[in-house]
Amino acid sequence: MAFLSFKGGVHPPERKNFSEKESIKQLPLPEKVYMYLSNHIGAPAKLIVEPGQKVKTGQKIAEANGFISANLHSPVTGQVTEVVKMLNAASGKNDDVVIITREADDDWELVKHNSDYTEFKPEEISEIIKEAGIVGLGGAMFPAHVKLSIPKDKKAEVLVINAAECEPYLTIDHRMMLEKTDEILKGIEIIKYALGIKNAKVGIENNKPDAIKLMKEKASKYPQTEILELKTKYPQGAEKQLITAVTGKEVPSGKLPIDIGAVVFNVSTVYAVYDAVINGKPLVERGITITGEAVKNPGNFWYRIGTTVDDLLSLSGVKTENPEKVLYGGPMMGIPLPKTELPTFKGNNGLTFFSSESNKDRETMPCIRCSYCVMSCPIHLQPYLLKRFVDQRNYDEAVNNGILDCIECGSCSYGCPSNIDLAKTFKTGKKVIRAMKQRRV
Amino acid sequence: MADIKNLTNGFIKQNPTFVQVLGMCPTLAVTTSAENALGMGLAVLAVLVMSNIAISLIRKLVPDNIRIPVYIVVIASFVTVIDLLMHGFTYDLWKTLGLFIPLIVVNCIILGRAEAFASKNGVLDSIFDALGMGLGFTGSLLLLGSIREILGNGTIFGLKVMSETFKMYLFILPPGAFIALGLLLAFFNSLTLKKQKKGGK
Amino acid sequence: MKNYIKIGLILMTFTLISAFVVAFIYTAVKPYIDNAEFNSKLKAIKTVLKDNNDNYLIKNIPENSQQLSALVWKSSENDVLYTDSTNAKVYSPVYKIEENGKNIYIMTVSGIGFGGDVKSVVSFVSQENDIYLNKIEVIDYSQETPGLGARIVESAVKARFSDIPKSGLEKTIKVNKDAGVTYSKDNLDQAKANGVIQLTDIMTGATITPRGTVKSLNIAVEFLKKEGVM
Amino acid sequence: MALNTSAAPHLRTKDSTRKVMIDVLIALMPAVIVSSVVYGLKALIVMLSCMVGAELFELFIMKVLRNKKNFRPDFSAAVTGLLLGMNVSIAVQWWQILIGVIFAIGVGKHVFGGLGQNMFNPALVGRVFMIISFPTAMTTWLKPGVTDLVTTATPLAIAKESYGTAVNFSQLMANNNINYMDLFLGKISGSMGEISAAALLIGFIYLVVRGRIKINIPVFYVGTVVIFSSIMYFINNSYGTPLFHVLTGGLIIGALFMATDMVTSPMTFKGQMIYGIGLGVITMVIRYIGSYPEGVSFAILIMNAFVPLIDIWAKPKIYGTVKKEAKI
Amino acid sequence: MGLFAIFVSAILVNNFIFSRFLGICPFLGVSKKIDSATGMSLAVIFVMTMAGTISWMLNQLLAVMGLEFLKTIVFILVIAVLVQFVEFFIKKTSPSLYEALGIYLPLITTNCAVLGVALLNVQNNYNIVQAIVNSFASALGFGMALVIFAAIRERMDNNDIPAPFKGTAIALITAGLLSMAFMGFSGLKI
Amino acid sequence: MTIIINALILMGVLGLISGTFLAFAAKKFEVKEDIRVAVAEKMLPGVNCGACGFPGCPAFAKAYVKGEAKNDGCLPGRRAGVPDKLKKLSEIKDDDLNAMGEKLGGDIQKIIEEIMK
Repeated sequence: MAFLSFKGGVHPPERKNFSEKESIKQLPLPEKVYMYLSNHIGAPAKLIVEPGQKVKTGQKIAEANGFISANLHSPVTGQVTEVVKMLNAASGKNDDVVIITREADDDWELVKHNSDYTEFKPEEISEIIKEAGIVGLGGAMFPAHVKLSIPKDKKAEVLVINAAECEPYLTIDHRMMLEKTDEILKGIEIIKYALGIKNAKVGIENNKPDAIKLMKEKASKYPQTEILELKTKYPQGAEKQLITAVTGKEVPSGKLPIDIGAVVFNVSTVYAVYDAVINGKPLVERGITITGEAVKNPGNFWYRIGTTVDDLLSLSGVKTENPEKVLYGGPMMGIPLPKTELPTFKGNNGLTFFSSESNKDRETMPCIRCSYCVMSCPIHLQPYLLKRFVDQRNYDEAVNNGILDCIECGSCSYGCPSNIDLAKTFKTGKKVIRAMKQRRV
Repeated sequence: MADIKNLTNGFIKQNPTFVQVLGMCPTLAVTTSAENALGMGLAVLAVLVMSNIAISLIRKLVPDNIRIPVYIVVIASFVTVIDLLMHGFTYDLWKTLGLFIPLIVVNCIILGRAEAFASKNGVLDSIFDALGMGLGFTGSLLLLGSIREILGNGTIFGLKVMSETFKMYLFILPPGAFIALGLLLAFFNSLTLKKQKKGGK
Repeated sequence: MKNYIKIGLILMTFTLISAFVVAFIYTAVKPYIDNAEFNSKLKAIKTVLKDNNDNYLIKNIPENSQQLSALVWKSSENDVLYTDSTNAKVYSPVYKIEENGKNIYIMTVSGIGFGGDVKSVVSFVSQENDIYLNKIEVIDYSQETPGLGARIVESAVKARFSDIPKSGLEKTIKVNKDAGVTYSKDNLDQAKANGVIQLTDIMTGATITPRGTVKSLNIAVEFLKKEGVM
Repeated sequence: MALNTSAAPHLRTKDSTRKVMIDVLIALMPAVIVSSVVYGLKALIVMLSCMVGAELFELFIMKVLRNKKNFRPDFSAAVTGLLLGMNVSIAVQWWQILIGVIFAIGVGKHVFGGLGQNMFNPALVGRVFMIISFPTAMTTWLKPGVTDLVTTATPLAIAKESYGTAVNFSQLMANNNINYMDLFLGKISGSMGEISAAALLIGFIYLVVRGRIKINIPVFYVGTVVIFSSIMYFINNSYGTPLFHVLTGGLIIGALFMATDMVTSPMTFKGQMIYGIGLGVITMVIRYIGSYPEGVSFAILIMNAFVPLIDIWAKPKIYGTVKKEAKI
Repeated sequence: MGLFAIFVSAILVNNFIFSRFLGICPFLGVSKKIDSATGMSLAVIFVMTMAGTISWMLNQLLAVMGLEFLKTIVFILVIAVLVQFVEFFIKKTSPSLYEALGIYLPLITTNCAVLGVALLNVQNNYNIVQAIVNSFASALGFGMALVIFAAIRERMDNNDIPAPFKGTAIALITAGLLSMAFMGFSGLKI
Repeated sequence: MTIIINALILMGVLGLISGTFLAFAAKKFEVKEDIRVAVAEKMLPGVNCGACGFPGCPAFAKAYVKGEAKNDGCLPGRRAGVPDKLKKLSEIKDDDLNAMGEKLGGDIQKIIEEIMK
């Protein structure tokens, strides 16, 4: 049987066996949490609490500051200690962080909710989601309510649920589908209701047969939710590649999925939507996979956002062994941490610990034009050529050859036998190009 | 004032072949043997001297908009004269150089010197310049011709210097012309680079 | 308008001077040019009048153009006397020298070689009923590849094209590669008698230049046949 | 504790240029072995010394001339050297091969900047240099299996004389004792490494299994040769059967190991298609009407020259865009 | 020779750059960018075809007057005047065409390929059709060589070329290897 | 003798026609050029060798004025002082250059002399 997929891509070793059999464990509450005000894509949220102020679990501590921005809630019940600057490994900059010390067990402050979501109007659901501070939990952290507010001239036609989990090592989405199947399927109905559409397609990579089976079984109740098997290939879970795989359409360059009528949500995000609309819980907790060669007892955990990596390890009892490299997320697109005292944030679906053996740096050699990068690019760019243009500072040609379409998935770097840092070059190249564009305007 | 520098400039500092990279067509085409190279070099030298003299003399009489046609006519006349003389008196050489004698007309060196130097300077200076450039050109051609003849045919000026089996025909064929000149150029570049390094220190 | 004509006149002055100088030199040099051309031709003719031991076949060797023009046997208005589909040519004029019952035919022929015509002067000696190709002198091979085709002028190579007896001429002459046979050095006479020119042992690699040369020999034979000499 | 923060992706294949080159060397070994069986120990010595010599010469260039002290051999020069050694006749003098190797590594590769930056396949640069420079030695072939110097012609050279004539091709093959099995196994005269199609195929399969090769190029190349020669065979059977053209000369070694040289071949599927078809056409044109009986080396070099243009023509369509016309 | 043979031979076998060495200066000069190489090629094709045709006619006139020895002067003068006129003309009438093609024209006057093709036509005794085909094909061959070469040079742009070889030296060696490759076409029997 | 007369007739006619024609065409198709480009072009050797990478001296001059070429880009002129001249040219302001042009009646040779002072 031919599975749905896209052209290009790579097949790195999956290594999901470390944690895929471990069910999600609820972790004890942390003593201290650190919340980045910039816990999403877009403008940082505006702080509405002061140091010394008492907060409840789920109480709003910062407010969305603009259209593309999201609310922030306290993950614990306690006191706001201080607001400090802390390194944000994702941006490489020092960002504002609210530190909250836990003083008691949870005392929830919930958002508007109702176990029968049809009581709400679709706009109200969107409002609840915004209020609950839900962002894309697959890693991109794009505010969810923005996706639900369709521009007037466009029309949503299909809801695509991203359950591919193409990143090696990570298993949290897989576990979520096995353990929260009903909630997720219900969540899909909620989002469809909010969007006013009928069809949803759930894309799952075929390396998770148990999840596919279970989802298919339970989805029989929801005839307009289709469970689709995808070929196991990286980056199957990248938004555009997923859309192409399940709908056969391409998102035009420089446009958004909504331009071809698609809206994409990650399974974890779907669960968060369910939790907010049905139970009234704002986004303060989520699931995470802690895994990697340097981890002795990997597993999947349910934890409070803002816990530091160190606390997370001690709370979960996960033992590590001489980690050489620690990543937010999986190995392909994960962000390396300079130290483990840093907090986690909403988009953290995993923590990967590499030991020095599994992460040996190799010698970089000249490009031998092996064409691996060209063949593997899911966007069909020519990475070797873009690299040359960026190195020459010939940014015009780089743009002509589509550098801005690059999704930084790292497929090219992954297979390069000469170990050339292609993806990194494009990341910096794009930054420079964007900066130059702004200066020009 | 005539300046002897105009004469010596062309040998090395402004060598038309290796520094200015001009007149490549005959340089590559006729250097299959040292003898041909010398013949071509001298022919160019003669034309260069004559045309430089003539153009230096007439430079004030020529209106700007027909400057090029006039220069070309002058140069072409001298080339034709050389062609005729070589045909009559050095028949064998004339035959081997073939098409490339009339093509001296479009050798960038000659028109280039006419425009860049003779049209702006006096007769004596122009003669010096032409002699310098011409000799520089002849020297480069001779060098390239000798190398190609030795490597490609095992001879120099027809004298055998290398065993038959060591011949590398490539060097008397077209590709060899490019490659030999390229390597020679790189050799001179490396000399200059070494000098600069020393000077820099 | 006046201004334009003025400029035209200036250019005309230069062209006139140039025309005068060049034309003058041309008229002065012309005899030498003709002489040089003639000498090179004569040299080739003299070469083909010699036998293998470098002795002249005849006593009366032409030395100047008058003597030579007296020997013209066939000639035509345009340059070419005879040509065929492969564009091999017999050029005008063809000379004939008679002495002691020997008829020597000397002609300039060409065949298409590697980059253009390969031109040669050849001599045929006919005596009574017999005729043989005496010698070949390649005079124009400027477009052939040095080291390959251009080796056609080497005397060892030319020797293989010379001294072909009537039996060989009557068959179409072929290079041994084309004939598909190889003769050893001791059997060269037999090869020539069969119309085969053994070359692969002394001139490897090149095929096109010898083929062109062979074609020029064949057309010479054809011409002689047409004129009833053979 | 300071953690390593090198850039994503943090997972990389274990491939390296060095491993690719070693795999190619391994893949060439069956052909080397067949050749040493056919031509004796001398062949083995010549080929291996080419391999070692090329690598040493590259080391000399990098460490001494270019002053790159931290250069570590990547074995690409060894591949070049071995391929060159496999592509000459056993009758060639050792010093001629030495000059060929020096030319291949020096002019073919290092003047362009070394590994990955050469425009032409260095082994073929060396070979064509030798074909042109030493025409006699390079076209003297020894009869396989015979130890003394018995020169002979290659099957292609024999066949070339009769193209377009009334000669019946199967008759010609029978007359010259050529049969397909010998061609396939390597009992024919030719360059040391090119004679056995079978041994080369074994090596090729190894590379395909290891995923080291641009498989499209040989497919299109050999396919074009088959189609072209079938048409010509249909028109006049003296032009040789398609099988004959595929098995003879350097076609197999060229298509499998030299046209697929990563550095000098196009990157995209479309480009590789154009490249392969171009190779096939040029090879057959040279074989039929050119002055060399064997056109593979020249065809590959000529198509190498077109690769930068092909790369421009055959740009892949970027995801989510409408195909833009290439500039030229 | 048949027209097809002339055509193929002028492009592949006796390519102006690779085997006749005509027009090397612009070949080395205007080959740094594919765009300008293409413009130059088109301009050369235009000028060479025109010059080949006109010089053939002039040669008939010269032959009648017995002035063949003046052919070099007459050809080059007429070519120079014509090229300059064409340059003036398109500069005025079509600035866009001038940008694409016209700017290469002054370079062509002193290009030996143009005079070369005129003289070759005469030397080979071509008739008018053969002369036009030969001129056009030679120019096409020149253009092809130029564009291939430009593409190669663009790719070499940030190669780590050893210092002494940078610039003209590597260009010459590349041209040499190209010419070596094209020797494969030598002696095509057409 | 007839050859000399023939040559004189042919070349005379050719010269007269070409000269007149060119002069006429130059005037008729004259395109006003940027004075800076004109001066820069005049400073170059005029070999049109193309070694600078631009198609001929006029193109190089234009590119230089536009800032797309370096002042030492001209190989034949490199040692003949062209880089210096070009540098001096780029140091002059537009107004000064135009004024100079008017003062000297558009004679570019004189403008260059003035600049080099």
